[in-house]
Amino acid sequence: MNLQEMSYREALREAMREEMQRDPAVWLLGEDIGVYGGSFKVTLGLLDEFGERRVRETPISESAIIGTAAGSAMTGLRPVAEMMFSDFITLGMDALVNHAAKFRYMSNGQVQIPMVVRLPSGSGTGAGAQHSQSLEAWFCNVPGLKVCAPSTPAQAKGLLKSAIRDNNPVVFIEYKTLYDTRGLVPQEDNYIIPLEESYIERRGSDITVVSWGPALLETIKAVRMLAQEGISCEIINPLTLYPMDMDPIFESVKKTSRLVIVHDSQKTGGVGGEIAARVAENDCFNYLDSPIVRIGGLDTPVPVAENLERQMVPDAGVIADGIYTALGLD
Amino acid sequence: MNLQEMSYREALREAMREEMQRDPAVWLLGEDIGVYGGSFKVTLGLLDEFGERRVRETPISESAIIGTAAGSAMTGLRPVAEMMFSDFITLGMDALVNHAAKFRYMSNGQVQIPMVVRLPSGSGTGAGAQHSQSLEAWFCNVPGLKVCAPSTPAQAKGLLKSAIRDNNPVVFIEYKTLYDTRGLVPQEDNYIIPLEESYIERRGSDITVVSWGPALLETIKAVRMLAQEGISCEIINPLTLYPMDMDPIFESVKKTSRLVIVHDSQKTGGVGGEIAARVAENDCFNYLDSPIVRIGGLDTPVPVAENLERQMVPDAGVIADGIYTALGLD
Amino acid sequence: MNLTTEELSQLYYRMLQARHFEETLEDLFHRRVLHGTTHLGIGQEAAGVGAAFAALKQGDLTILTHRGHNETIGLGADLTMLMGEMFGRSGGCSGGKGGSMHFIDLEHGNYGETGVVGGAYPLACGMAFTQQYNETGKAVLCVGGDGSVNEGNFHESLNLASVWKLPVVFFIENNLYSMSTPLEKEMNIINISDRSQSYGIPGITIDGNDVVEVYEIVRKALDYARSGEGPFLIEALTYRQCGHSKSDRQIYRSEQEVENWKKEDPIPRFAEYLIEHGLAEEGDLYRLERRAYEDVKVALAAAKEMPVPNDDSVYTDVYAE
Amino acid sequence: MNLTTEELSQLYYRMLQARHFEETLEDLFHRRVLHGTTHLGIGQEAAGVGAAFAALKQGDLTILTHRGHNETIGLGADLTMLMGEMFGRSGGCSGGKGGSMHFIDLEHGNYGETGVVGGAYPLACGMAFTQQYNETGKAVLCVGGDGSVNEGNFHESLNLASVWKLPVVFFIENNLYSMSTPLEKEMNIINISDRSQSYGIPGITIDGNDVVEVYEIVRKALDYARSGEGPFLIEALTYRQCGHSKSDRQIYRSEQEVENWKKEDPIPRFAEYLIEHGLAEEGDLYRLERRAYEDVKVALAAAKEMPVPNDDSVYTDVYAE
Ligand SMILES: Cc1ncc(C[n+]2csc(CCOP(=O)(O)OP(=O)(O)O)c2C)c(N)n1
Ligand SMILES: Cc1ncc(C[n+]2csc(CCOP(=O)(O)OP(=O)(O)O)c2C)c(N)n1
Ligand SMILES: [Mg+2]
Ligand SMILES: [Mg+2]
Repeated sequence: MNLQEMSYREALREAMREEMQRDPAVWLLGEDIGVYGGSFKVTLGLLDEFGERRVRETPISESAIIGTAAGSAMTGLRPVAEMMFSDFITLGMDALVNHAAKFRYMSNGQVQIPMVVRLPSGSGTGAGAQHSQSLEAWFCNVPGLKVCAPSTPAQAKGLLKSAIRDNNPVVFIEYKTLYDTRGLVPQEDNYIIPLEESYIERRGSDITVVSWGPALLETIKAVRMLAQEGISCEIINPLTLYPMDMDPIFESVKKTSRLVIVHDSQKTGGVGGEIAARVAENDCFNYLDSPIVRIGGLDTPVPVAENLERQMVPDAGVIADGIYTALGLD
Repeated sequence: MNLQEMSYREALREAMREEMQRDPAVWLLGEDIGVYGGSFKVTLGLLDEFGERRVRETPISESAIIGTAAGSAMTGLRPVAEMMFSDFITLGMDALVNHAAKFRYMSNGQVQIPMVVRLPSGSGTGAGAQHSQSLEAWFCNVPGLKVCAPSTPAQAKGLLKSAIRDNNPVVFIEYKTLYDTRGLVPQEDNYIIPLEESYIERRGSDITVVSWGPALLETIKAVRMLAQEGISCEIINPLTLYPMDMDPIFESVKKTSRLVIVHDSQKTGGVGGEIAARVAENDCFNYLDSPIVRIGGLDTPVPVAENLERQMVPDAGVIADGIYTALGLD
Repeated sequence: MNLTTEELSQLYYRMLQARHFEETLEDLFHRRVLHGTTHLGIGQEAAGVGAAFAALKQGDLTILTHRGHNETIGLGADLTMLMGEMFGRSGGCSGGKGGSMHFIDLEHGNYGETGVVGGAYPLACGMAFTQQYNETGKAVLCVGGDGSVNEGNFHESLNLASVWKLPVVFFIENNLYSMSTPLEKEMNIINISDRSQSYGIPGITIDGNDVVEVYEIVRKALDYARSGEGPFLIEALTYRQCGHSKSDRQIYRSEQEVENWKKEDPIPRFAEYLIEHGLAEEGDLYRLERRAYEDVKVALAAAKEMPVPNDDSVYTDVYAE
Repeated sequence: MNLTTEELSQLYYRMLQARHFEETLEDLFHRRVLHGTTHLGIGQEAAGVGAAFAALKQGDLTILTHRGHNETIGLGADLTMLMGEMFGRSGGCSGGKGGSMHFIDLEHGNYGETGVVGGAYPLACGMAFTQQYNETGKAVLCVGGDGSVNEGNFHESLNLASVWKLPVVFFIENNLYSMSTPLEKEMNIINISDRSQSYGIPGITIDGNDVVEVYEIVRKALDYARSGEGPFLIEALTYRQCGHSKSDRQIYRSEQEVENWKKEDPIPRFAEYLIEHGLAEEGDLYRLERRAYEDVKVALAAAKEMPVPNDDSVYTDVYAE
């Protein structure tokens, strides 16, 4: 396999570039995505490469961005819309939820809405309560939407390419603190990661840990530490948060009998709860040896002060503690 | 106790009337809430009684409605805003989530936002995918908000009065199919139902059933049927969905060892998942004798055709089946 | 005038189809034969049918609001399919899933209604963007009501359409009310078309009860938009003679006001015009009226015979493959 | 003119405080001493300070946007508290939770910033509603940028304020850019103040680099609003001499353009004006500048000494009791 090292940011850009080259129906829209390259520089250079016809800067009008994307998708194009920060999708929820997610169903399948909404998410940048949310749980409660959340550059590329090719509206959660992280990314033309397939990041036998986003990187750290102590953790990354491929999780829990779920977004009402519920209502409940341990972000808005913000999301230490708890080792 | 029979709609109106009489800072805003009385006639007559100063009709501008409510709350008033249908809060999510829910925290407690947003929710009226949602799960993922969901006229009155007196933004879920249901409602001036206290609707010993909204009425039907067969169900209604008072649920599960959760809104990503997760991560997990059974609305948009729409939400039969399953009787 | 005698007859015929269709619906909802709700445009047929007819002629695309029967019929929809949808039947144009507020009829370029006020504006921008992007030479007709122009979506969409020079005509049917709210409580200006100035685009207020005027202006506006000049805002003054939706007792306006507007009913007005200008004879018009009436009767009978959707279809088409 | 010599000095002094405060921030962020981000209004001091000063004089309320230091300082905020907030310290005006984008300073009627573009507009309506409801005789100053006027919130709020005749002045600092986007890509009109016509309210475009003009017009507009006439829209033309936020390399505009605008720098312009009109002497101005400079130095030193917030304070004030 032809691999190249690059950042998560570059991998996303490469996915868009390749899909734009492949399919003339793909176009980009968003605020300052041209010369400026977007607030996080993800689209940098794409205006030069593809021109103003396909890389469209918009006024600050989030509802119009999402609705315009949906209308163009309904008529045959494949828009990729960027919200400058995920928090601003609050301004586009009607277009996304009442229109993009529902037009296919309401029309009995006569239209489809192949579009992607990219959402730079998460805390950790000192940007405060209105620029740091991860709202994925909302979208995982909206039938008609799909939700992706890549954690590595390779996943970012492979999932974004699939999302662009998918014939449904896909909410694509990107993590601001991952943009600079680097990794090897396949260069094959046909490299994609299919949606709705969970991925086993690491095999193990003592306990199942489900995680994604920046929390996954901390989980991996924690699991490496624990490996030194002879604890063997299986890590599953759902990749697509909705609809979620639960089978690998069920199988793993049946094998390990213990489950820890870790994510950065607020714990209460978060996607972790849904996973815990799915396990607790499944027959793999009968295999569980101890309560499920769910670790999430604090149930507070995100503060600016560094020492406060740092507490928002779980780190490797907290995760290791959670794993000990699930193993009955605390 | 002085009780009077009235509808859920009338009970809500009575709550607003009493609080407006009690506190001159309370005012109402929304579309067509005056002469027309709102789409569901909940505010009918209040314009006559309190005049245009306190009952304010707005243009069709949901974001402005929520934001104006928040701004007035920040400066000392107690607005009660109506969304004509819950689905339109999608247009006010920025004002609600990024502003109303966060200004207190961001200001380190220097301002408070005592406001209520009333959301006529749910399917069952043939109004289609864009007028039938129950979006409560979203708000239960937003620290800073509280979420109420009354199921009877007495609850509607008692909770709405508390919500209006509360010093936080409260999302008040009303159910369209409950507006015409009737029940006895206390007439005492000081009658309120405190927020964040779950209520045991019925005592029982064999199984715990958590439910709210129209689903609760179906749950009660199912439980009555099962009582004839000697099955004793304990029914708990959280009343406040966020932050939720879990202790009565934990205690009940420890007693019955079995848990069923029932709600009308979409199952996946719904509030039921959070409850299941809270139980599965609590030490009452160790008391559970069988997998948790979670029953929710279908994971689809709401269709118009009657035979399709009817399937959206669980009825007593489905609920009874779920209870049998949890009891290992299926 | 750009309309042939044949086309004028068509217009008249479709206005009558729309009128009979809606009067039939009104009765069905009144008698609770039908589930759900509906928004009728009785009295607004000149605006709805006239505008739709203009879009249809060049194969343009249309997107509608909650009160979309007139336009849908103006575009030439099959009444049986429409009526089937009202009954929530499998043979309805949305398979029974959409109902009165979510018609769709792609065959006639009709991308359907949205039940969310203002929700169509950004969709229309996107639809128009596709035309521009693919250089199809087509334009988009986006219909809205007077109440919808106070939604943020109106503002964002007209601004975006102007900056991007999108081929879209925003056609506002000003029926003086947003549900129970009279215009002066919705906004502090007289002419909605004046809002075009905020976007640097042309705007015009026209007599929305004059179907020929509506047709002519919408056609010109669509051509303007298609030519690359960008969006156009039209305000058509009209009146809803019926209630807002099935449960409206109309206590917010006087009977006198309604009666006065009935004198401006666009259908007799058009009939008079046709006869006065020697474009039709009374007999012709009578025959068209009978035909329209029959069409609705046939549609109604057919709809009633349609099976309800398969129960399992509740699960289909949530997602595309 | 409505300003005493003493007040003119105050204005000049606060503009300099703002300038030094922001230049200090720019340096701190550059050197990565500070966490998070900031939006500086260097070059926009006449607009921000002038408008705020007008609101302050009558005890009016203010609500701000992400670029809110100038106004906050114009209202007379304590620089130490502000600087503390920039450092995310417990003694900051929001206890370290708000940062540069979420200042608040209730003592001076300053309800703070929102980091969401356009988010302040409906809040301002609500704040103004309270004044109307309680007949306080106060008005609200709501600050926005040129980019924000394309948000749906701008439209809905100005319309609502007009229909309800709310005492609020919408003050738009048009600095010709929305981040990297030049005005002509944001909208297809020249004067933002023309949008007032959509709401039937007065609108005016003024020289936003002339602090006396800003002050005078804002004062009059607030009085107009307070008198019961309803909202007023002001567009103040100005220029952001610095980058949009800490990471902006400003490749979207020419250095020449920036240099040209620096010649319009409102601070030297005001100094010249004061001297020419015999309202101050060079020595006075120099002393004010030194004082402002010292203030910031003192604030910086004090902020650095402040303890970070108690770790547990992350949990407090999510809810009121
Ligand atoms: C976003 C939104 N808010 C409120 C409603 C409820 N509603 C349906 S129609 C209507 C009035 C619309 O008025 P107008 O735009 O003038 O259209 P008309 O009904 O007069 O045709 C309202 C408030 C809605 N469907 N969507
Ligand atoms: C709703 C929303 N969209 C986008 C942003 C990101 N953003 C922050 S400032 C800004 C530009 C604002 O331009 P303008 O209103 O002219 O104010 P200026 O920055 O020039 O002071 C943008 C796009 C935001 N904060 N909020
Ligand atoms: Mg109307
Ligand atoms: Mg600007």
